[in-house]
Amino acid sequence: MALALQTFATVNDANAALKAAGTRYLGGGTLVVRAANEGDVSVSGLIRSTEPSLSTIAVAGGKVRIGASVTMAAIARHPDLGALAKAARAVGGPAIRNMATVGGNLFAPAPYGDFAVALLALDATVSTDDGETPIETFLASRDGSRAIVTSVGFTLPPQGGFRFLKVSRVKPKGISVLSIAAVLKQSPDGTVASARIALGCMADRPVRAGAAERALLGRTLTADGIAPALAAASDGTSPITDPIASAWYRNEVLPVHLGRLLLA
Amino acid sequence: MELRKSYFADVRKDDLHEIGQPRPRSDSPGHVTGKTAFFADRNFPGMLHLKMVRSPHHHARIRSIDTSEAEKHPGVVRVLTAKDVPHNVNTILILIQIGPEDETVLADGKVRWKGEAVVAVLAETERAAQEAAAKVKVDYEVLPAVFDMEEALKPGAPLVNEYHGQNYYLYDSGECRKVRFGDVEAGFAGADHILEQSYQSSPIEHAPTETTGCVVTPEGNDRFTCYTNTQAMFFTLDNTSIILQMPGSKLHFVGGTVGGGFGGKVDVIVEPIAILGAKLTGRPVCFIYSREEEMQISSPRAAEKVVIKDGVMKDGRIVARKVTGYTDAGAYSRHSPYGAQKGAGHYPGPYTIPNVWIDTYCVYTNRTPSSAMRGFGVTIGDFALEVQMDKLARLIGMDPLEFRFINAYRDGDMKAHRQPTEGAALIECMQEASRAANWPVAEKFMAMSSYVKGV
Amino acid sequence: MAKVPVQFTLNGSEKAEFVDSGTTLLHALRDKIGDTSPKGGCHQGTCGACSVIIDGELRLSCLTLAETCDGAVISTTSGLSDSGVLHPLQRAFLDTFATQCGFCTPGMIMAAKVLLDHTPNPSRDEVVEALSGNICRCTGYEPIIQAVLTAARSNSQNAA
Amino acid sequence: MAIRRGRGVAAINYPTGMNLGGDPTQALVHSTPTGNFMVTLSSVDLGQGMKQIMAQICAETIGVPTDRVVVDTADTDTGPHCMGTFASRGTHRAGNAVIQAAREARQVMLEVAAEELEVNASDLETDGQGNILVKGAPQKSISIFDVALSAHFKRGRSISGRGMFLIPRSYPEKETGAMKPSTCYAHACTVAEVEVDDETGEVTVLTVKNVFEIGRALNPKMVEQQLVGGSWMGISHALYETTEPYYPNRDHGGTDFNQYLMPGPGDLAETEIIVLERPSADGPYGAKGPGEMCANPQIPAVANAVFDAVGVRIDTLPITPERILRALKAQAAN
Repeated sequence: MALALQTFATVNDANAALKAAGTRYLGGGTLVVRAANEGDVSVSGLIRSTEPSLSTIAVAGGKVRIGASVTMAAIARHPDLGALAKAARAVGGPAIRNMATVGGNLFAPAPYGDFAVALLALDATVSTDDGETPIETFLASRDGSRAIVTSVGFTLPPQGGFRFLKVSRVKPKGISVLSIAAVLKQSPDGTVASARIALGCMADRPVRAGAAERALLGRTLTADGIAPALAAASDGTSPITDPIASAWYRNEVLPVHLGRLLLA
Repeated sequence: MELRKSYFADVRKDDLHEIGQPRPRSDSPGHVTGKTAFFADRNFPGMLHLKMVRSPHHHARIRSIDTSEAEKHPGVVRVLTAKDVPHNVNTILILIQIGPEDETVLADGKVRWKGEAVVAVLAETERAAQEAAAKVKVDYEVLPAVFDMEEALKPGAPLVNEYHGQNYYLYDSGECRKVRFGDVEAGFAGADHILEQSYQSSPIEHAPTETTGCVVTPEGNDRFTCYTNTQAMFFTLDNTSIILQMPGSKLHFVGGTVGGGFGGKVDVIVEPIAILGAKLTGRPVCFIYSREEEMQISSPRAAEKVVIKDGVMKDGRIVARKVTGYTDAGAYSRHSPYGAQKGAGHYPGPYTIPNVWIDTYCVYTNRTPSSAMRGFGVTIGDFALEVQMDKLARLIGMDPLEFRFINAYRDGDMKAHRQPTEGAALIECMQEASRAANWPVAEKFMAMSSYVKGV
Repeated sequence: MAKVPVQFTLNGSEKAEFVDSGTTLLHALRDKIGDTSPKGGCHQGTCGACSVIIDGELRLSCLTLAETCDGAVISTTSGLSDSGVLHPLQRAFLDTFATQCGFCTPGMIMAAKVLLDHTPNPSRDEVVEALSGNICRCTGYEPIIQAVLTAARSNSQNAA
Repeated sequence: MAIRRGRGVAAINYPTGMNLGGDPTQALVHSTPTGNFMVTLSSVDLGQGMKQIMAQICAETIGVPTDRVVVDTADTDTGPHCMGTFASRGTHRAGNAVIQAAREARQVMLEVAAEELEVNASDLETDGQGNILVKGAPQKSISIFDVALSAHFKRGRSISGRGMFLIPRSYPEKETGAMKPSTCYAHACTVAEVEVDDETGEVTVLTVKNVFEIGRALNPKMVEQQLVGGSWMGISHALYETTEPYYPNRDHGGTDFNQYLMPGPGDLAETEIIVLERPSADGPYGAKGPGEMCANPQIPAVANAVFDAVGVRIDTLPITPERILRALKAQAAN
């Protein structure tokens, strides 16, 4: 079977077409077209939708909704999403960012998927025609997911409340040794009131650093204050081993980089 | 860049018109306009695409190959197996009498590394070739594999390559190439300190931006034109002639514009099978490595292990050096026996040492065959030698740069392989480095010269 | 095999072709239209040799399906010189000896052109960022960075 | 967290040409009717600039400007044999073959000019601008354009030459290893300065100062290209590259430019290149092969600098953050 692309005006019709065997959804092409180029003959049909809502960014009242086809470049240059620009720019080089989409990033296996790490820290919801799913649930079950992701939504953190760090061997474009995103709220006395920390490359997909989050509550962002969180940073993780780094290395340097991010 | 003309000015006339001038490159205008024609920029009507079915195992016996489903696949024009290759067992250095022939063009009865070519599929489109390749059924009996050079050299290790009969290349000097100069044991006996250290590298890819490949077109007069990015035109033509048992006069190779080589395009791998495909189908054929193939299938720089034992005096003189080098050839020779031998000629480095013992081994393991790469036979040795030099200097409490001056070779010094040194310039390079890096050394070293012995 | 019509503007000329569905823009440009200036270095999106400009944005033609470019305006390096007069970037690549094997050059020039189109006087860091998706194995990048900075300077001098 | 700084030095030599010789290259040179010169070879240009350098060598030898020379190479129907472009041999071997061919062509050219000028060929010289002059009487001259026209249309001469360069093969003596691996050696010394993050093992190469002795810089800008690119590759080999990151384990080999690590444009060391020229006795205009050796000294220099910075020896390439971190932890445990 030769490869064939079908384009649909609505997500609904595209979803119907995706029920056929051998089909995959075409977002930016950075995952699917690459697989086809490399001889993955399991995919014979590519499906895409040109529904305009997939390509829009809506920001209102602190709520953000990003269409699944929105590219990393569009996020990085959006005036209201400055806080996320660093995470969007963490993906690939300039050409990849003009192609790679938010929807696609949710499916990118580690060490890819840096923006999904940010979305996990932001406690985003993932929308399909079937409704909304918390991102954590979505990521856990993504391998079996067939419904087209239409958008992601989240609440913009207050100024300075979002932190992001990507560690790579090659600069400025290398893929991740690990990536860390954190949404922190601090009480007036400076202690941490709430924390969501997401990690990339510490599993085959983005994961929460739950133990570190809990250990931060009520603590100040000082070397002593964060020490228990750093000690617990890799609890429950299973870092990947790949050509970039071993699980051992990722495990060893996670607390170092998390510490630097928290003290920055 | 700065040219320091003050060095060696007395042995050099600078009276030339064209030499020494920074003339613009004649090929650059083609590059910046995208007009330069690389081999893959040739496209012929009816061109077939060749895709290779590769071994998923590191070491296995092939019980059977079934290509019937692949042959029926839409768009497939021809499927090639070992029996289609006229002279299927070859080694590239046979042209300069370095044998034995030890590598199959398409696997015959056995695979010896993961990724080895087993079946070639020729189809109208890349996609059809990929789909058909997935339908080729190969029944393998997996065999024990060996990846570690020391394990491979032990008795009872799995035999990687039957054409050699043992897991090392047999030189006329025996299991290794040897250099013997002076009396190394006497040197160690008289040394103030002895330091033995082991160094290791892992394989490296050339990673040219243009992958290895060729485009072949039958000319209709029983000749075949092969557009290729080989680094060696006749080397490739002549080996192709042997493999295909075809007179060289039937072959026309066109190349010379290569998107990066670094030694990776000296092997003769893609051309013979593509020309065979063109001959058997009467159609143009292109065979271009995917990036994945370039990374894991094309020969890397060999992994090497280098063990260096040095005897050194408190005053900084190295009096004895014993080097044992191991080159991981992977499953086949390609250029590795030559590379290991080149190492023997390179040690003990640019230093004058009275007692030297060198053994270099070319070892077979079940990994991607390694071959030439920029600095072949020397690069990893230099890493080992120069880290060793740093360790020796610190061992005797001497500045590492001054330590090198003490041992640097000069014109007339006898090298371990019994050639007198000519044209030395190590000392002057170190003097200039001392200045450039603001790394001062004693005046007596700055006064040294490569020209004559003695300070 | 299903053929799909595709029409786009390539370097100022209208092109109309029938391609197999699923054909990448890189193949359509090279094999159908005959513009071989974009190079296939990896077909994975990891080397940048196939970089082209689509509707003002840098894109990888190896990962872009031709049929998604219907109606697009596409630029490649082969269309950069105007009546034989080299573009300042091309001139600068020559003058700074920024080409060696030349295989990455067309993609590098496209990446640099997009940068200078939007940022006429880039900083070194901006140049580094702009070239970061393009692999060069020969030069060590420095001559290419210098070429882009040189082109930017010559542009601003011409504008002044 | 501590960023610790260190520096290291390494000095090397490198043999030019195929080890033990026996690697021939041939060249043909002929003039066109209007006095342009065609060099015919089968040598390959990998991007190092073979075509340009052979044109400059031919031009120098004939005595014409480089733009009067065209190089036709790497077509086996037209070009005579070349062993190939590898082992730093291209410039050295092909350059010598081109010189020999160009000398022979030049001799014919001077003989034709001598007939036209009615003098002895040995009394003639070229001005490098395309003219042939009588030594000591430069007003008596003829252009190479006119000489070529005369040779082709009047005198029935072929202004052409054949060139061949072969270092005879050396066979190592079995017991002692006595052999002649090469006839000329290039040299280098590199000082590298690094920073090492002692909590992560990450290395930043701040500067490399490279001194290269290459016999003769035939085209200094092109030499610079090779040396700068080679220096980058040396750093890359030291710290980044491998197809088998867990060698001898075969798993996790990279398959793309994201997984196969090389320094990006944001990782560049400040690079200084200084070139010395001690012409080699058998090199074309003294040139040696710089193509390979320029990527070698950075590797041990960086390794030694890492030790200088953090006090651990990494004797396995590449020197990854992981290897450094493991060594630092072992050091701390002792």
